[in-house]
Amino acid sequence: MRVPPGVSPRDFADAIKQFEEAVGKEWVFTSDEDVDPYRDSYSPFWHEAEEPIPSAAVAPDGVEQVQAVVKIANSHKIPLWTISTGKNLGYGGAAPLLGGSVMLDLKRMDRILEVNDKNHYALVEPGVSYFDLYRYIQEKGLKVWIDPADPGWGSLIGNAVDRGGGRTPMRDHFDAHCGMEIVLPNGEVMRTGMGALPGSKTWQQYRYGFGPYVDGMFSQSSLGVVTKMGFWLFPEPEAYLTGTVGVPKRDDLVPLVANLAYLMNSSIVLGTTSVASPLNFVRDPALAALRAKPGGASTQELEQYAQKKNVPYWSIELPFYGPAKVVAAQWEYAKERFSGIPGAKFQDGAMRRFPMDPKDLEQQFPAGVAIGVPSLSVFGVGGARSEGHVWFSPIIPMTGEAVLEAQQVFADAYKEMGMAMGPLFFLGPSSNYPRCFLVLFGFPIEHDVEKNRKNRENFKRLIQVAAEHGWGEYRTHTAFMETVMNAYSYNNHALLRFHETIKDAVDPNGILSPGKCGIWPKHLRKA
Amino acid sequence: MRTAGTFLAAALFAIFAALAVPAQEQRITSSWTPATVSGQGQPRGYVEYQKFCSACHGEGVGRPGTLALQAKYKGAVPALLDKRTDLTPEFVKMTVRNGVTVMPFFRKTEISDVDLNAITAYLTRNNKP
Amino acid sequence: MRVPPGVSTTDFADALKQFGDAVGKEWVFTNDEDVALYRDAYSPFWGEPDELVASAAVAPDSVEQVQSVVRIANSYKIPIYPVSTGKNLGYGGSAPAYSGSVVLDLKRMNRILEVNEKNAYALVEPGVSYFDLYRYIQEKGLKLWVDVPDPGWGSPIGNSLDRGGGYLMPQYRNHFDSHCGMEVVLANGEVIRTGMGAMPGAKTWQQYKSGFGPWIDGIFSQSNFGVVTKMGFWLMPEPDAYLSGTVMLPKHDDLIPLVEIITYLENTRITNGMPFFGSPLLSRGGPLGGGPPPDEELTALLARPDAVSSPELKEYAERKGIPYWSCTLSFYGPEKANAANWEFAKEKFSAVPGAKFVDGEALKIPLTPEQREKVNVPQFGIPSLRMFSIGARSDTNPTPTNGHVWFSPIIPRTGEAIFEANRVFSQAASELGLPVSTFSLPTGYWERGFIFLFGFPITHDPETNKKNRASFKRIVQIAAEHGWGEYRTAPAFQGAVMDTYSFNNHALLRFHETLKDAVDPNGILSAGRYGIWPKHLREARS
Amino acid sequence: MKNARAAILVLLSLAFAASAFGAPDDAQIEKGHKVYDKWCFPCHGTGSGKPGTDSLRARGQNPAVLAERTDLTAPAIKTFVRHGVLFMPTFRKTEISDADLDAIAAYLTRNNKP
Repeated sequence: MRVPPGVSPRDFADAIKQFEEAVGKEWVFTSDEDVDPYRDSYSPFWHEAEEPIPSAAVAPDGVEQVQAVVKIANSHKIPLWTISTGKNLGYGGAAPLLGGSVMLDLKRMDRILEVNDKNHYALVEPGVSYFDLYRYIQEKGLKVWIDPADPGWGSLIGNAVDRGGGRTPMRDHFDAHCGMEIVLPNGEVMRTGMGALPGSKTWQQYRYGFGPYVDGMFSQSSLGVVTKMGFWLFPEPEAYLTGTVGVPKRDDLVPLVANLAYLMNSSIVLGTTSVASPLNFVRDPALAALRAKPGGASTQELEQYAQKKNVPYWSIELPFYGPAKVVAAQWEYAKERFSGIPGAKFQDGAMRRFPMDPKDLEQQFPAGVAIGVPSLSVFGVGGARSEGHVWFSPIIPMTGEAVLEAQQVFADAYKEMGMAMGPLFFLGPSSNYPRCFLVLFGFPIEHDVEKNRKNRENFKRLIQVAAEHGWGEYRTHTAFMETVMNAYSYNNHALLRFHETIKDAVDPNGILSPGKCGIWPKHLRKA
Repeated sequence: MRTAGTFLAAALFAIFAALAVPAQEQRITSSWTPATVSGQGQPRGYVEYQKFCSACHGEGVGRPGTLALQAKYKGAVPALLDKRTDLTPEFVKMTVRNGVTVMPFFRKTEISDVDLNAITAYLTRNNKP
Repeated sequence: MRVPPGVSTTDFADALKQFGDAVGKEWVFTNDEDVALYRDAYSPFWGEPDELVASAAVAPDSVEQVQSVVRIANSYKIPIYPVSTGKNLGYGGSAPAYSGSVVLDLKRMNRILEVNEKNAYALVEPGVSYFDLYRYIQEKGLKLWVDVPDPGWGSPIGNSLDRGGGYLMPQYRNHFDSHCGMEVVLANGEVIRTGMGAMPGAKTWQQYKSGFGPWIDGIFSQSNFGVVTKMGFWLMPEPDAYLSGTVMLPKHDDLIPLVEIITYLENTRITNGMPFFGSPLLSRGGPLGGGPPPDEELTALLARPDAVSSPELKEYAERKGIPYWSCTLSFYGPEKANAANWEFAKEKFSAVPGAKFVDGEALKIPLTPEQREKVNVPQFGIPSLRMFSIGARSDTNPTPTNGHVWFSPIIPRTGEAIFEANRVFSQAASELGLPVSTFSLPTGYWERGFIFLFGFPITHDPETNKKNRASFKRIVQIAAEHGWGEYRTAPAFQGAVMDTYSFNNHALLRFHETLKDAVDPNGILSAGRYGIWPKHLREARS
Repeated sequence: MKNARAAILVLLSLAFAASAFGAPDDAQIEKGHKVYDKWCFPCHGTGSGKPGTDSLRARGQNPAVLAERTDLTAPAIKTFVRHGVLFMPTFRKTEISDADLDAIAAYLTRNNKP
């Protein structure tokens, strides 16, 4: 049996015994067969010694059991790695960052404590998945939407504390939360916002409470174990309408994005939209040849090709949520604005009306997550033969200039690293967050050690390249957390050192998720 | 709580009173607007007065200082400070640095002594010798 | 000259000299006349020994100067209290929470560092006021609106850190919500940048809030963990048009569906401005209710205890056909979308029998100068000081007060809760010998929740203030007993309010104290602010 | 892609090793159906946007929907659930307990020829 680093087999055996007393023997996993599924299915260290593999797993059911487990770990100085559903594949899955950590698996805590469809919020436990909450709401016939992340089996809490995003108006998942319950490293339970007021009537109705607003400290962090979290939900709107805007020239991207930013900042477009180039999806030897020639295709050649084939150079699909008459008026208004771009073309999408029969609702592919229906269709991205992926996800400014610059910079980087550009030839950033663009590159994971080594190096190189241009990742796989955090180095890493000061004060034994986002407890910190 | 009640009502009153006021002839230079504050060609005292005083003591709706002085003097003296000819430098300075009823006093990082002298000069410009 | 508690006269003299070297002699204030200007003009302790007053004030002009001042204070263990514009009157003004502290006055740091029209944001220093930012935007002719609170002389940074609010779209009128990126000087004098700002040369400091790793911005709001020297804010693009519409519902119990429908309309962004609740019946004759002044019968009915819910008043309202409740909705956006949204809102309200509507004027933006003088300016992003009409001398208020402090509990967003809160607070008022108001309606600052704003008058009479302070604290407790907590309060009451947030034996406060001791071991920053005291003073107090 | 083929071979070989198991009762199958709907359907079900189904179809598997197959065996099902294959991740006992997994197996093998 594996033992956590720096823990004696005897201490560990003793701790395991106490864990079993706390949560029940059957919910403490130590055999290889049971611990294996806690490995990262998409680990970039597959078949390598560096792969961080847990020593055991403990699955409490209830906040009191979590407190007990944390207290035991704290007294034995055993590193814990907390997961809610452990399904953020591409960002580390269930696996710990520090090999030998004990998994604190909260999947059994899957209670939906409250869903209020007059004030539009939910209070849930970490084991609750988007599928779970969606089914609950459908069964009860409540008039609220959830905002699922692309993979529907993710945890509302897990995705929000990792600051993931979705596609509906509530798509900024951490921003959409209201109130937390947290178990601290000393085993104490704390409630934030109005929840700190015993018998509070507004825990899910006012976020900040009184005094310092600490919730953010528990996102992408290792300061506590979140055991309850409230989320604001979007009331079911009357209708959902999409409209597509296409523009003919490369440089039209600048006014295209400027108008998009106006519409989003004015709350006319409330959901996620992606900038795409239809040329990415044209399968035509002529185009391939154009792109293959030395020096690649010139802008002029591509524009001419697009014109000849009657495909826009860039396009965006705008989502509108609200009363049917309103979304129609909003789309009309958007057309007026974009008409300022010579040659702009428009395509009306389908008007979907709600309530929709749940069965029909689930057949609304690919709209799915954009209308609050969780699915797993995103796993189509890897293609049938993929063995997984890790995400490179920098944030860039919401301007056409920035997109064009990033496209050039990353294209050059890919060339330099000898990687195939694939669909990245035209960057397709999306607005999962209100004011900026998120760029998502899937890096393939294989079960080939050599290829993974090379991919890891390329990944780190890409982080550097981005940082040199002032672009930082919003989130990353455990394997790259330290590299990314190191890029956030203003004033000699002042912010990281501030995180470390807080980590040492709140978690003096450094038992919670060591190394998460590059923050190590004192005893594991490199001098 | 009458206090609470009336204060809250007052808050809404203030808001809706504004909506209720009939259109009146607009003279930009008499109400606080950015256009006036740069005040090219105007004496410094006028510029500082627009910047620090006119939001409360200027002309137009919703100027609590002007309304308060109207209510206090009932027209015996002009409600607009910059129409007064009876203000002494000492009184102006005393009021700015000590406040009166809801008018708070102002720190030297807000209105420096130099600014205050300029404002005083402006407000006493028409005083009879 | 006053000396901060626990600091020797010689040490203080040395520190002041070093402050002078750091910021320039003329920006260190020590004589009584200058220091008196840092008193809270609306102090509920006015003229009493307990009044919170400064020992001196220092006014740096740059982040480097702030760093020097903080380092000097840290080395001499001198308590300092940062204020940005020090104008949050009713919530403490520029006076420290710990008497004898040196006020760190950031008013001179009034640079507007960037305003980006395309991406609609601003980056400013703490001394910048809403007036300043508004003027800058007007002079540059940018098509952007600033969400302003009632007093325009406040600081976007200060008001945001106190988590104040305004009037525009929900994501803008919640001023802490609308910030993006901070620069903070820590108690050890080090400067950090949060969010994307932690990346040197970041291109998205004002475009993505949380950066990478723990998002700590929140701990610098309503706190004493650092001195914020820069902050970014998201601004609202100037909309094409504005429309308002008022709905009036006839019956007492209609308040419940009224709130329910408004909540749906707000949470779906159908109405995207701040809603104003009113009562044509209860404010008959007033600008809110309109119509003639209340007749004798109504005046008599309203004078009775629990008048609002009495069968007689219900009968009167029905007989006279005067609506019990009203709400005015705002719509910002394209003209056609505004009209369609208001039409949809009317359909929703028509589910309530007897609903009546008044269409407001559809205004094209920018407003004409005439329109500017008519409208409620903060709803158009125009800063003013109109709100000081409250309590100021006026024909309806011949004896002005010396200011006010706000009691501001958050209550659930339901009609039931409004009725309950009125019952509870009216009963409390009569118990405490305070005059009882007919009825109070919540303000709609925050999406998702309601907030009641009650102004307690401040006088210069110690006896009256003493009584009001006791009543204030009692009301805080009574609210807490019903699960309602304050969102913000003046330093005089911050301890009392923080004590009500006591889940699991004050676990959250003890967590704050752990942080405080870690990031400010000498406890020099804003001791006592929001009830958080540094170690040595906690021990001294217990 | 060697591993991919290997996995398919495993599947087939296990498939031929069927029949060693007694017929499960209807209650067990009904329970299995529920668990399958919760845990497997989103990827392996019918309808658009089902990557598991799409992937098996792309590999020439017919029928591609697991619930329609008659060649799956309990050991094969358990191997894939606990060890994953290609982009299908592993599932822990806190997600699909051993009892639930038995039920899924009972459901997916309900139509197998004896």
